[in-house]
Amino acid sequence: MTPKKRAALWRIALLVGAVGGLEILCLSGHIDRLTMQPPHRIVMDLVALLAGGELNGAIAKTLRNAALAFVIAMVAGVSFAVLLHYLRSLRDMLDPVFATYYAIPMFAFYPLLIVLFGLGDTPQIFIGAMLAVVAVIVNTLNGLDRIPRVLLKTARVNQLSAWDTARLVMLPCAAPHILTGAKLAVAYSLIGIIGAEFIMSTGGMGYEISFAYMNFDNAKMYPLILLILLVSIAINTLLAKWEKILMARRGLS
Amino acid sequence: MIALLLVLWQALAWMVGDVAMRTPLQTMTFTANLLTSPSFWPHLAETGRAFGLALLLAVVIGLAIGFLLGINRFASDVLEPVLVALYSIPKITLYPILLLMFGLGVAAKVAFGTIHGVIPIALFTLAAVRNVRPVFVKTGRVMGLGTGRMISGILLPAAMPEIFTGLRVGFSLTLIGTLLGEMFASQRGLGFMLMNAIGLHNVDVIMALTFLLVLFAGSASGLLLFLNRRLYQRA
Amino acid sequence: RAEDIVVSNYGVSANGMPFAVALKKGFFKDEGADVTGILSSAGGGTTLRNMLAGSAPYAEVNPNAVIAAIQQGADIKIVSDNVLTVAEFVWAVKPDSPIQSPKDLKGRKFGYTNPRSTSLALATLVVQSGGLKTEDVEMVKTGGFGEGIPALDLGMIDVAPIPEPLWSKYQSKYRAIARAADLLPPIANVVGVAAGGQSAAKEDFVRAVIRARRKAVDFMRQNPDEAGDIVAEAYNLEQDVARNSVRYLVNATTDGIQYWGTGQIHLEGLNRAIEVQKMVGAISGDIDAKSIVDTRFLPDDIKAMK
Amino acid sequence: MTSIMTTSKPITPTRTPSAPGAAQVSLRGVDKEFIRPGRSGETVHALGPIDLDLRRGEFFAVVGPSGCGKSTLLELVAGLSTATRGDVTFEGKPIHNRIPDGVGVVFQEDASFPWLSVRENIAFGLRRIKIDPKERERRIENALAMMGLTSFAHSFPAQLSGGMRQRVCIARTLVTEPRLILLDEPFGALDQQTRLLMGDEVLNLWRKTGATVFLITHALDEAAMLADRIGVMSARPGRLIDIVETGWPRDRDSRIVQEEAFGAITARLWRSLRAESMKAIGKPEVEP
Amino acid sequence: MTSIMTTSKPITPTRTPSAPGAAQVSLRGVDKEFIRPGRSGETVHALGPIDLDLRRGEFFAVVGPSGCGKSTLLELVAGLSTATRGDVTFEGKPIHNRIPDGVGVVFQEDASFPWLSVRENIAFGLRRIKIDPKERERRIENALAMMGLTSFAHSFPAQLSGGMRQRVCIARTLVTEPRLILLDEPFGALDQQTRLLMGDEVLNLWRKTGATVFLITHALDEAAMLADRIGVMSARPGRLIDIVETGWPRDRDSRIVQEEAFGAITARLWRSLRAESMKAIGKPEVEP
Ligand SMILES: Nc1ncnc2c1ncn2[C@@H]1O[C@H](COP(=O)(O)OP(=O)(O)OP(=O)(O)O)[C@@H](O)[C@H]1O
Ligand SMILES: Nc1ncnc2c1ncn2[C@@H]1O[C@H](COP(=O)(O)OP(=O)(O)OP(=O)(O)O)[C@@H](O)[C@H]1O
Ligand SMILES: [Mg+2]
Ligand SMILES: [Mg+2]
Repeated sequence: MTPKKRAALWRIALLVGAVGGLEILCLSGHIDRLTMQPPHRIVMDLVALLAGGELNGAIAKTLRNAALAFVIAMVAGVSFAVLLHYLRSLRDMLDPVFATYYAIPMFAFYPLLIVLFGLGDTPQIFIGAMLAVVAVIVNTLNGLDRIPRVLLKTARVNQLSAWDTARLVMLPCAAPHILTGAKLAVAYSLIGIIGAEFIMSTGGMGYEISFAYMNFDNAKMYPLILLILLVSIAINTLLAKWEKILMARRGLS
Repeated sequence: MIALLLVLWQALAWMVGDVAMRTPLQTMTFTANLLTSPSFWPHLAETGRAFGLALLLAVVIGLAIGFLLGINRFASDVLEPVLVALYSIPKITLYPILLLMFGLGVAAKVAFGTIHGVIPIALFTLAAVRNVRPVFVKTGRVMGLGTGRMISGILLPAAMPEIFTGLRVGFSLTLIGTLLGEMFASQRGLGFMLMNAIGLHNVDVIMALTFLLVLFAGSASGLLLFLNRRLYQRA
Repeated sequence: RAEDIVVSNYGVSANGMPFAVALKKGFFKDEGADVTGILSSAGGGTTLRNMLAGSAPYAEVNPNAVIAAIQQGADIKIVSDNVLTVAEFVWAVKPDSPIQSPKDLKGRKFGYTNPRSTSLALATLVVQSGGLKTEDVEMVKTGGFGEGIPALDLGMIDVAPIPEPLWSKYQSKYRAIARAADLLPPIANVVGVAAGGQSAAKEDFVRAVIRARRKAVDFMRQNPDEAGDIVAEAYNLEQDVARNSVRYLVNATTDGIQYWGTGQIHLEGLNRAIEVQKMVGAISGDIDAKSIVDTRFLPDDIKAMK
Repeated sequence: MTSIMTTSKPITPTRTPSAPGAAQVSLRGVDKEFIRPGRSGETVHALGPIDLDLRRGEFFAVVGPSGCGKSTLLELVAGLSTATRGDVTFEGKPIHNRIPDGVGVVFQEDASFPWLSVRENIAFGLRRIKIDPKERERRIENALAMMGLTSFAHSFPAQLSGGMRQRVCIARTLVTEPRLILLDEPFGALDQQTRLLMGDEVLNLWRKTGATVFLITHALDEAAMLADRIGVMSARPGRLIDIVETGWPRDRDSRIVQEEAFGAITARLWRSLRAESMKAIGKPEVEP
Repeated sequence: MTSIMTTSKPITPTRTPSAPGAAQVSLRGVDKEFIRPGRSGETVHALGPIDLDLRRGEFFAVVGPSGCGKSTLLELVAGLSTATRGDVTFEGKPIHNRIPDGVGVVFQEDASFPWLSVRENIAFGLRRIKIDPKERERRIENALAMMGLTSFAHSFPAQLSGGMRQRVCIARTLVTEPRLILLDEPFGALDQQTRLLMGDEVLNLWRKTGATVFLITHALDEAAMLADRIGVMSARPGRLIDIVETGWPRDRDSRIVQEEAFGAITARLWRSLRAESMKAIGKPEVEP
């Protein structure tokens, strides 16, 4: 058995152990029902919830908005990073901003965003995209910085236009880093959307969780939390798989 | 840079109008008022305490996890994917669970701040330790260094620049985590003030607090960035 | 014994104002309750969960959270009726708006905070009071009361719900088209809650808190301006806004019922609250209001339910 | 095999010469100065003045101490940068900050695109050239075959050794059928023995294509083994201080390393260079 | 300067020999196998069997094609790994996965610590050695002087050239006053000319300290110029296929490159190695 497989087995064992432990604690009453349901109940509730379909609207809204925020962040982030890559002085100016960025309580700007973007989903998508875009920019820049000079010289020797150089050499070369940015962007757009829903109470899964929490509706709260965990872990695992293929092809790690 | 930001801010304020924004000058005057009002300081102290504690915990636990996994290949094979998965989940959804565990008070805020900050610190440290060039480790072995000296003499300084990057990210996320904790449920603190201000649509307070937070995070982050650059310069 | 109490939306909503006064005037101490802090949380659920976790013997929350908790098997009871009406609600439009009363709402954009919230329930009642159905207006959610104000200002909604003390702050800028005090019947708004099976000392503490709060409500009625100044400090409000707010709420009576109650239980209002919450789907099932009330913490003169 | 002490000429120039007898590349009084980064206005004299003619079809190598301006010289000929003073011409036409058609370049560092397969990498070289698909295929297959890469066409660079990757880069240049091939220490990253063997392949290629080869190297043995003529450069600013004619036959290979004449050439190069090398590293540079 | 065709012995061994006449390092039937990563259980025979004796005070070089197990051999002697079969002894005592006192190692990659100044780097070598501060200072100053680093004592490695950084690593080893110095392609990353000049310094050092030097290199010229004896290794699994005695005088320097005998030695090495090298690169490895 290879070490990787052994590690995966251990990981699964660990996870099963943790869930099992929780199950025992819940069933034995060390954790009371009002605090948490036993894990098997959460799974059953989730199935019931999805089958019942009453929250499908909220789930769809959250996922749709997160997807939109992600796409916006990727497109804007990559283009902006390429721009910054060429504009050295602008970049020097923005560097400290990137470093501080995640400490800014984005949600405080919500009233302002309503003024700018109206009452629909746009302000939340904006928050999600704003959280995600910096991860994309920073990682893309990182990737662009690491393009070996010789590849750019090769582009010149092959008489590529600036557009072709960016499209055919720079972006593919920076792809692993952009993918790292994309992974973070998935996380951040979900965090942004759900956080906005949660704090600003504007519907969607985040709001449903906080509403369920307020109303002691554990039969909704835990399944929804589980669902969000599953969704974000699933997307990340998929991206990680893709990354692995890409990296393996390039002989990295 | 700062001038440009101020101009942008002013322009936006004019564009948006009084309902949702204040001009830089108004904000700064109000900030000065806030800073001189005695009722503000307990909030600041509360947040400061919670944040300081959360940051300390995040750094200590994060470094410990990072080093442990960085040195032990197998443990990191097992646990790194778990850390990455934890990093990517919207932690705010876990806040109800934390509240159930810690109750409404400082402990929950600290815990919330810590779980935001600890994972990036651990992940960066892990990567940093693992990326220490093997030849450095070999050099240490050739010199007959034990594990303790290997860590203090070689692994830590070699990994320092990257660990610092992790600390910077961890700093920001711990701060936002602490604030989010306060926004959702608490009785004191800047996050609490901010949430109340949003509830009461007190634009002055919203602007002043955001301004203060950005200023604080900005200068702290700038300081860390500066130190980081110094570290990298040598390498 | 030093204890915390938990008050939903303390520092934001008007319901918690008497606690600020009681704390400042030392009524708690006078009555023998050493209240060290007033915890606030955004919603009734959080408040209750904290109380249940043992960190506070007494909490002030909205009835539907209590009902939901009891339905989930929590051992709690309503021990005092704290806010008896929804008089803090005002629905406002921009001064130049053609809307004069709820009758003019047809086809307008009517703001509320979030799905299944009290503001939605009350909005429905307001629309109905204008002889319209909910389908006749466009209900728009804003996420919160604070956010409703810029939305109204920019014309994204035509009507915004503005509760006290927010209304006192903005009453010069907007025009009220409906006040809950005039339009809506008394609806239990916020109640006091205690967990079952507490120690005798804690039970005494709960009694003392209820007495102190009653004293504070009396005091506010007598000295609205001084009370306003205390609130201004606790809520981080301008003085005249807070005074205005206290004065307004002290004087607002609905069918002869005060906004801040003494603690005495008003069953009718409680039942009405249950109905309203059922209407928006926040709670479900049959609830017998009597069975969730426990009057033994109330002073003797107000023990009887109304 | 014996070494013949006369300069061997290319036997069959396969492509049309522009003007018979004339130099293919010619540099006249070429100087290059760089503006020192960070400091205001200060310049570094990196190279020159250089006067040099490359004969059509010859194999010319340049050796010199590190930092003497070898790469700078190559970039001037490749049109990747412009001379501060002097003229550089290729087939009679001045080179102006743009690579002329008919010139191929291979760099020291690995320049294969890791995201493309070997075949796609090689096809990339044909992007700027308009030819019909059949001819395209033919050229790619040819280049693959010539560089011994046919069975690796669908591999990715990461799966190849360093030497193989350099062959990919050479093949990518070969598909354009260059009349002048510029090599900037193409095997500098490989170990000496692999390098000597790669030398065999370059010689082979040079014979088969009939192109002129301009090779930059810091390895005396590589220069001594491969080139018809070797230009020896001084420490910075690099000037040509010696030109050595090796007189090898055209069909040589790496076994000439074992010949006596080889030792003599290496010795002569080292005599010219030792002092320059010491100059180059004597005062260790503070710049990276 | 003329080459003397007898093996020159060290003139003054400065440290006490363990048993006069005995080999300082001796390998008997040494084999090394690795478990191939990723595949279950499969092993790679990397090295051996090797029988070799290093004489006290001699300069011994090993050349071999890439991947033949040279570094593996060095790591066995350095105690960084253990032989699968066979015995390795240093001064009569077996080496067991732990570096013996009196042995210093310099690696191919730059191992200077970028976070320490040159002086601190060198002092780092004395970490595990208990000596009084005065002696400490003396040794550090000595090492700085011997490697020509005195004026750079307070610089950081990033401010030095690659060659200078390798000197720092050598100095860090020298302060421990090793009786055996192991060098794994210490100048592999430098260009050929700088490498030849660095060779002068190693020779100097070898003469002054009287230590035994065991040098691994892939550069034939380096081996030919520096060593008393040269072991030639086959392609993997590496075995010694030839041992060449150079017969250089003890006080040689890089000018011997210009001598005829040098060419002859290089030629002999290349004859032994060419086929092995082709074997080594002939089937390009899929592993990294
Ligand atoms: N873009 C540049 N700006 C400033 N100085 C430069 C630039 N490029 C090269 N130089 C300087 O010009 C000199 C010659 O550089 P060049 O790279 O041509 O040397 P080289 O002979 O190729 O060296 P090496 O053997 O290391 O490849 C060096 O001292 C270098 O520092
Ligand atoms: N830890 C290891 N696990 C598996 N195989 C290894 C390991 N270390 C080395 N090898 C294999 O053993 C062989 C010899 O490796 P080694 O590094 O000793 O060669 P080398 O002669 O030093 O090569 P180079 O000239 O590239 O430095 C190689 O084929 C290598 O792939
Ligand atoms: Mg160069
Ligand atoms: Mg090696």
